[in-house]
Amino acid sequence: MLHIYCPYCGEHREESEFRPKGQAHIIRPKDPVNTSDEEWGDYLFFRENPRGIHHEMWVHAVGCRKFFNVTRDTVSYEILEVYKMGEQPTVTAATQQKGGQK
Amino acid sequence: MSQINRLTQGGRIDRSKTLNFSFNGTSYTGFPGDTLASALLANGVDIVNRSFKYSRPRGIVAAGAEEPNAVVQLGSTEAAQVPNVRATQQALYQGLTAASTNGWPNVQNDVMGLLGKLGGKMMPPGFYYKTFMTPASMWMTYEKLIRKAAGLGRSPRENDPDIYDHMHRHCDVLVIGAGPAGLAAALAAGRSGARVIICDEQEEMGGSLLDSRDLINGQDPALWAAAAVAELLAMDEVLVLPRTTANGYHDHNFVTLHERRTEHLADTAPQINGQPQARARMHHIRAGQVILATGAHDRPVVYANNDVPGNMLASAVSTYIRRYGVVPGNKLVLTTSNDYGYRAALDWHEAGREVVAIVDARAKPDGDLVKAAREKGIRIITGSAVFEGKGSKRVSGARVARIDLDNFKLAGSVEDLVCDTIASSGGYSPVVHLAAHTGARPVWSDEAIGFLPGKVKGMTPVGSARAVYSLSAVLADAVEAGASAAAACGFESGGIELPQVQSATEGPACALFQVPHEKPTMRAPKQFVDQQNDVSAAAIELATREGFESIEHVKRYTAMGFGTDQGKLGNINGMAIAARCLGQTIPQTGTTVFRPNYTPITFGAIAGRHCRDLFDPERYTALHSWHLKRGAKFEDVGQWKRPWYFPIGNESMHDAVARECLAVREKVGILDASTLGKIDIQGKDAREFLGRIYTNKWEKLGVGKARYGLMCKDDGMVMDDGVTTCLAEDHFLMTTTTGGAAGILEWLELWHQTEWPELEVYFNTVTDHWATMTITGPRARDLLSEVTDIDLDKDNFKFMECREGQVAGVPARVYRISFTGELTYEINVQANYAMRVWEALFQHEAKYGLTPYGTETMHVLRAEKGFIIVGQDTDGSVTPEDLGMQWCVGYDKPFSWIGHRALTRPDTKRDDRKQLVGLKPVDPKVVLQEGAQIVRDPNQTIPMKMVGHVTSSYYSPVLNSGFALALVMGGHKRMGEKVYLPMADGKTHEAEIVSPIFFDPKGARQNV
Amino acid sequence: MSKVAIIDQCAGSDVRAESPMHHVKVPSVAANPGVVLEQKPFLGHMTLRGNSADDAFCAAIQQVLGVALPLQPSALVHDASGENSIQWISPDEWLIVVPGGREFEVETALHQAYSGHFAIVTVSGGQTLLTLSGPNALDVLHKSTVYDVHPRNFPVGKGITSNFAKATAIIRRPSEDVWELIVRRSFADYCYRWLVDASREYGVSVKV
Amino acid sequence: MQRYSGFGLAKHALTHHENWQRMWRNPTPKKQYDAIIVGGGGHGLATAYYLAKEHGMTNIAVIEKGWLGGGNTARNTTIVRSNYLWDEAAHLYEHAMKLWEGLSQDLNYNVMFSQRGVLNLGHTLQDMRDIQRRVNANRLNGIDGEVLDAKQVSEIVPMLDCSANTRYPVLGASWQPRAGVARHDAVAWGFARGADSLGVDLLQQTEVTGMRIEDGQIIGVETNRGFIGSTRVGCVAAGNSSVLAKMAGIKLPLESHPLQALVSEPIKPILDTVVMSNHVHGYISQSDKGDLVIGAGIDGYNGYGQRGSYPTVEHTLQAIVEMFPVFSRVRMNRQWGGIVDTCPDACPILSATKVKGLFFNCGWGTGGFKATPGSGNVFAWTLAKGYAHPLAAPFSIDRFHTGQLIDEHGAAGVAH
Ligand SMILES: Cc1cc2nc3c(=O)[nH]c(=O)nc-3n(C[C@H](O)[C@H](O)[C@H](O)COP(=O)(O)OP(=O)(O)OC[C@H]3O[C@@H](n4cnc5c(N)ncnc54)[C@H](O)[C@@H]3O)c2cc1C
Ligand SMILES: NC(=O)c1ccc[n+]([C@@H]2O[C@H](COP(=O)([O-])OP(=O)(O)OC[C@H]3O[C@@H](n4cnc5c(N)ncnc54)[C@H](O)[C@@H]3O)[C@@H](O)[C@H]2O)c1
Ligand SMILES: Cc1cc2nc3c(=O)[nH]c(=O)nc-3n(C[C@H](O)[C@H](O)[C@H](O)COP(=O)(O)O)c2cc1C
Ligand SMILES: [Zn+2]
Repeated sequence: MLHIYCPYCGEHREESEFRPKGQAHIIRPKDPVNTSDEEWGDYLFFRENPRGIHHEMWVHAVGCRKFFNVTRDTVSYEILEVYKMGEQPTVTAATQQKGGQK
Repeated sequence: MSQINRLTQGGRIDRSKTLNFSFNGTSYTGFPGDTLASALLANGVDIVNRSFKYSRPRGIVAAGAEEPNAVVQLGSTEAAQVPNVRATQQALYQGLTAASTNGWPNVQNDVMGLLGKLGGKMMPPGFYYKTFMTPASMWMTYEKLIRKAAGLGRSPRENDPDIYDHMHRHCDVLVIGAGPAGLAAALAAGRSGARVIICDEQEEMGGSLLDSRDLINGQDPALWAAAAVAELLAMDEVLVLPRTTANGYHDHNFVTLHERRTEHLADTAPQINGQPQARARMHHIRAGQVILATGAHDRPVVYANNDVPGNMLASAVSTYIRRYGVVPGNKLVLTTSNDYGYRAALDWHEAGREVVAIVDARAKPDGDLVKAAREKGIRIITGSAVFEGKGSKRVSGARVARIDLDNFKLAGSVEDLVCDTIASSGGYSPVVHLAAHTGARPVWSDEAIGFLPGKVKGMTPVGSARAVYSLSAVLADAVEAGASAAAACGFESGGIELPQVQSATEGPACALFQVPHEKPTMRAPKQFVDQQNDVSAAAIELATREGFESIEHVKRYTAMGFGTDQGKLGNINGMAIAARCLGQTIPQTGTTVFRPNYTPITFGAIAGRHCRDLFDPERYTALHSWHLKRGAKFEDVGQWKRPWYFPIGNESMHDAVARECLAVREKVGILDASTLGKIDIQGKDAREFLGRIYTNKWEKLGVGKARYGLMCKDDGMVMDDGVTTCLAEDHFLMTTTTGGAAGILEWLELWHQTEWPELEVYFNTVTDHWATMTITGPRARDLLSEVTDIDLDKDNFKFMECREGQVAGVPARVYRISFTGELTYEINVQANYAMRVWEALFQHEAKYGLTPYGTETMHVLRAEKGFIIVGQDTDGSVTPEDLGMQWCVGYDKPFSWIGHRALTRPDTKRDDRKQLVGLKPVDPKVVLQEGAQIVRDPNQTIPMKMVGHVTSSYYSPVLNSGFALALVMGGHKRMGEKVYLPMADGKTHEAEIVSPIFFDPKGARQNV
Repeated sequence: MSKVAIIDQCAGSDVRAESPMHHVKVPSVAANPGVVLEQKPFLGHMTLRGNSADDAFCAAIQQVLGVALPLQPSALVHDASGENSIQWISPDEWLIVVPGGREFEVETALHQAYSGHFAIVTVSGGQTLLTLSGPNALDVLHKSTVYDVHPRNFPVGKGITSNFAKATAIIRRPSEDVWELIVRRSFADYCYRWLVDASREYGVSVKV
Repeated sequence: MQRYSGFGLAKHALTHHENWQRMWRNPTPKKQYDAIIVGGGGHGLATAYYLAKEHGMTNIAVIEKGWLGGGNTARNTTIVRSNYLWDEAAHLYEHAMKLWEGLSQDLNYNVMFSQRGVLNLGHTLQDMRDIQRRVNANRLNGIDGEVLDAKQVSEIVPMLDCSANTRYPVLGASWQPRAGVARHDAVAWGFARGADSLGVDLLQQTEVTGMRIEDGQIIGVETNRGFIGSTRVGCVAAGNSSVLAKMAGIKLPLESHPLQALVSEPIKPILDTVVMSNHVHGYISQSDKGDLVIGAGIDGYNGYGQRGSYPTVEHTLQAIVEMFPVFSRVRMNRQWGGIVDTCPDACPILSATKVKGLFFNCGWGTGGFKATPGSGNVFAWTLAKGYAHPLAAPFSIDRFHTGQLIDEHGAAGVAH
């Protein structure tokens, strides 16, 4: 049972108020018509599915109804960062690895 | 027989009142403060159950959650039956009725026991994998026999009269366990002002202090515990929950607590103020910090015949004597590996009964308790262990020998002792279960000879849960942890003065798990590891011999730890034995995974009040009470209750629907369409947004005009549809399907918030705000004109337009859109006025033949017109083109709308896709089955090539014939072709592919 | 021509209206009710959307409603009369509650006072307001919502949206001893039955 | 291989069971194999068994990072049925069903395949339409099945509340009599023993940590026990498939989600068939030991933790109590989770990849246990021949680029 910080409501809320929305930062191709079948299929269906650090989108469905991003470890379920739509993560698999070497 | 094992004094029971109870049909007495187990022992009841596999007689072993044997069926009536209650955790109450779960004809003399003796040899672990294979056809018969032996208790066959509920709580510090560690930690945290919750699963708080030999401030430590509880109860921000088990520890410090509110009172919950109260309550706790003060379980020693009644945990013996005033036997032999176990012998001795000997595995035990035993003249046999118990229905003796643990063999001559009770203690296993629930593996400690809790963020184990055992150290540890936990939540603790503790100092323990026998393990009498599942040391040895080298394999092959006790007593021993067999260390072998629940929880408690009438919300429209009065039958659509049809008198559904259909086609009908999703869309980019999200075009839709739209996912498959009206230049009202409403609003927000935030547009749900009443049929205009000031002239208020005005004195928006093909007005008013308007229309019921109709009639009427229902005529694999709705596709829209790209994917370009068509049964009396499969050649053999299926099918009173919509491969080009529908009853129907529009193909009737 | 369509949806006080709970069965009042449940029907509810970074927008709200637009998450503010309130719902969404019948006036005034990108939508027919009080009100909330309603986390002047049993509700605390619940019309029957059921052990008094 | 029989059991009893042989060896890895199967779950082991048995490939290894059958094979609710909607899926699952029917004898290992029948309940009119559609399709595909009304359902399961006054009354059900359950661990062990006896090396506690690819051709895998060579590698790693794919530079259309299940304490037999309800969302059967085995829902977020969210379990038990109010006082003993590899169309992937010699068998999501023998059988064929078995062909990865999905979502009863 996750406890998720909503960056818009400014507090931690229970998981049941949120819905997970899959991988974050998926951008719809700007020119779909000139996108190959392969690229279009990738956009529709193919996802990062990492064991470890994952950037994912959630919506505060029973709350402010805002979408936002969460960086979460898919093994420990620890939430490492929460950031708004349009922002980029500061914690990534790469930064975590560096952190580990320190 | 009356309480032959009850001491005349001592214990925490109330001898002033007597409680009557029955076990296996015999009446007994006990006292308030007893558990069922202590009362049974007081009455000298030895056999409480028969074992699962071998039907061996079993007695009470432990005094708490770890009890594997004393699992009983409780309940005085059928509805109040509770299977598998642990007698050691069930408080005694007046009239308690319990029975053994196994044993036929009774638990004393069990025929299966004989079978167990004879057949036991034939039933090593996994025996069923190796047999019952021939002939193959016999397996189901064999299985029936195997199933006869299944299960412990039985489920009631009547519905539970009780209710259960949940409370959601947040706190700074949750303390699990109220022994000295828990109480001290809670005090330290509580005094800081932090929000603290402390729970303990027992009837009384105090944990080990309730049967301790130690002194706190020179007094019985139970007094200190009582004072601590009193202080906690007096604190505003502290919640004290007795009889409450932390049963599951989930991510981010979410812990579920199960509070038994009435189980100590009766088998059905008594009422409060004449109102039912919850039998049990789950608390859902989100804690800042968790303190795990769950203590440690005494570990039994594994020796031959260690399951015969009279074999008990040393700690349990102490508990029964000191806490319940019950000595569960007369002559005791204690086998131990540690000083703490000596308490059993000392307590026994002090109770005035005979201690035959203490058998200590250590060569030179020398702690205070050992000295005390020596001073009392108790015989101590060192370097030795009990390796076999004697007796069948009750212990009659113990066989003792020197042991050589390094070489795993007996090292001296055997001595037979006469006794009726063997107490054993192989050391303590910290209760690490909860910590493991979130995935943290327990960590082995050589020093503690046990597993310690793994690391969990925000969790601190204290006291014996982390193998800190001396009481003064426990208290110091806990106070420190309680204060730090509070500090971590921002609360400063003033600090606590530690009480004075007097306790015995203990010498080091040694590791003792399985005791070697004269014979090899496979040949020795059974040495039980998991008593509930009849798993013996030999079974574990056999499993490892057969290649099951992982402890998880051993568990699954032998069923070790699978029982209702989840191996609280047996697992660590089993792991040690597996390690020995595999030549590994215990940490190399590791533990199996501990999972919720710590102790089992009823389904009812977990479900809470979300059952029966409150299982799932029922959503009502503003007109619901009218529909009820009118005798409507309802259909579940999502969570909504929608009128399905309105039978008159004894009318069948078929007749009612035919009548309703004809009323609409000939006069006027009315439908409560309030459940349609409605989204108010405003902003200067609203139109642009609609163009991106719908398949069709929106740039030219004028103010006051409405248009039908289709929505796809980006894979091109239809997901929703509805009519959207332009209310003003920057203002639209979108309607969605009933089921789609919430999802579509989120869908719009998703695209707006994540892809196109630059578009100026806001979406707001108004589904519940507007009530929608659809009047439809040739007389709709006449009817409406009775109650409105809106100009209904056909040229001033045209099809697919919207007007504002008064209806029955209520401000309304009226839309001329039609889902029936008839002249239609959809009247929308603020829902508080819906009934007023509806009733005003019904004032003219007789004059116009106004007929209320439900969803079934709506379906028939729309299908006659070939209008689709998303989710019925589509299934997530259907494109707008498959539906023949090219007219609803903006092929040349500048923005590549959602779903557009899919038009040109290889699969969507195929010309043999399933396409929506009409089907006319050749025999008009036939109403094809919805879901019937379609073939071209009815004479094929199975498997047949199916080319489509029926999505909607009805009898049409206007056509006086059955008709259907279907998805058929390449159907659009096959008009007029015949297809076949072979049915389960052997009949094959024949039908012709036709246009899906069966009625008024030109659409003349809606345009009048 | 106005770019949005606003109509006065109020039919006037002589036209019969039915609240979402008009049909419910009221249990007999307990002697010393631990929970007091009351409906405040027919209030004016409006959803406001807009950009709070735009000072003109905020000023317009202040001017029309006499209360400053709350910018702090979960803030609930009332005007001096206590009759008009605005609650933060989301960074660009607020719930306005005014006496029933005032909606059209507020909508119109707002559109006059501000012409930027915003939306105000009347939803009075779609939801209703209940008050919950009495010594066990908090216990009933504990049973009903996952949100932390402890007074330390939920001071007077706060309002949030959260799960309410298996529905959704806005939960707010206008004063020390009173909690307000705003539920959707179609869920009102369910929420009501839930509340009465949850309150039973404490004794409940109901007015709808 | 030591053959198992009741007679053998008696013989061993005389020698105190001291002479049982290992069910499988614990070999040291060879340097090179003709084929490697990554993943020692039911599917991987079945693949190895059929490769050896039907295609004569015996110099092969199954590489398992933990213990055999410890993944989803160890944690599923064991429902076996073949009444899938779309032809492609129905044929594949029916192929498996036919293999199940002789599996214990074929493996000489009793996998306790119990054809006690499966009911899929319908609670809404649309449920019933979907049920009709599926059962009609099954019938014409040669798969057994019937549509029952509420009364017939209640005759089969008297404890089920089929009255009209539940929140979502039972309107009817589909009934597949040949469907049922099997003893999941025995399936893994039976295939393991069978494969081992044909010479397959079962390498446990061996984790694949990398793939060695040269010129677009797989040449072996890196493991915690060193490099193991093979030019043919089949990955059958369920929830961990994406992780393996990434090692080969491939992306899959998969998401790994927690799926939970739970069991009650053992009670005396009261439920002799399998009852599934998609609408109120609960699945239940009773094992031969007596515990009620209950499938819970899937969590919406990605997770490799083998545990899920508590509310999921709560909702499931609400559904169970709604369907079986008499179980209210029965207690939940244990809950757990598995990592399921969900595919956008709820159908598996049995496919070659753009890396030569590297194949994937994954995407079985919440419902692959029932396919175990069939999946292994067609995947072995595919690995042996280098191109797809006809039954596997529709399940290639390409479908996500062409759009030719086999959407079992639309068909009631996708789960389990
Ligand atoms: C709770 C639950 C209930 C279910 N109920 C049903 C049901 O009722 N009916 C049904 O048909 N299906 C059901 N399923 C689905 C079913 O369990 C799976 O589809 C099926 O068991 C998958 O088998 P498998 O052999 O492919 O995977 P698994 O058994 O998961 O085997 C994959 C193996 O790969 C190993 N592995 C992974 N990565 C590596 C690596 N890098 N190196 C080496 N080894 C690796 C893993 O350790 C694992 O042992 C359920 C699943 C769950 C979780
Ligand atoms: N010297 C030894 O070898 C030895 C060994 C064991 C215990 N002890 C003594 O035991 C005491 C240890 O104190 P402690 O407080 O750590 O343990 P404790 O045993 O006194 O208390 C633990 C409490 O936790 C409760 N509990 C356990 N699991 C629970 C759950 N899931 N939910 C709710 N409650 C749960 C138990 O009912 C018990 O009351 C000391 O007095 C110590 O001297 C000594
Ligand atoms: C069909 C089935 C029946 C099970 N029955 C029991 C049971 O009776 N008792 C038990 O403790 N666990 C039972 N389990 C659960 C296992 O103990 C274990 O939780 C599961 O295999 C997942 O492994 P893990 O918990 O070790 O991760 C059962 C599992 C399955 C799949
Ligand atoms: Zn939020």
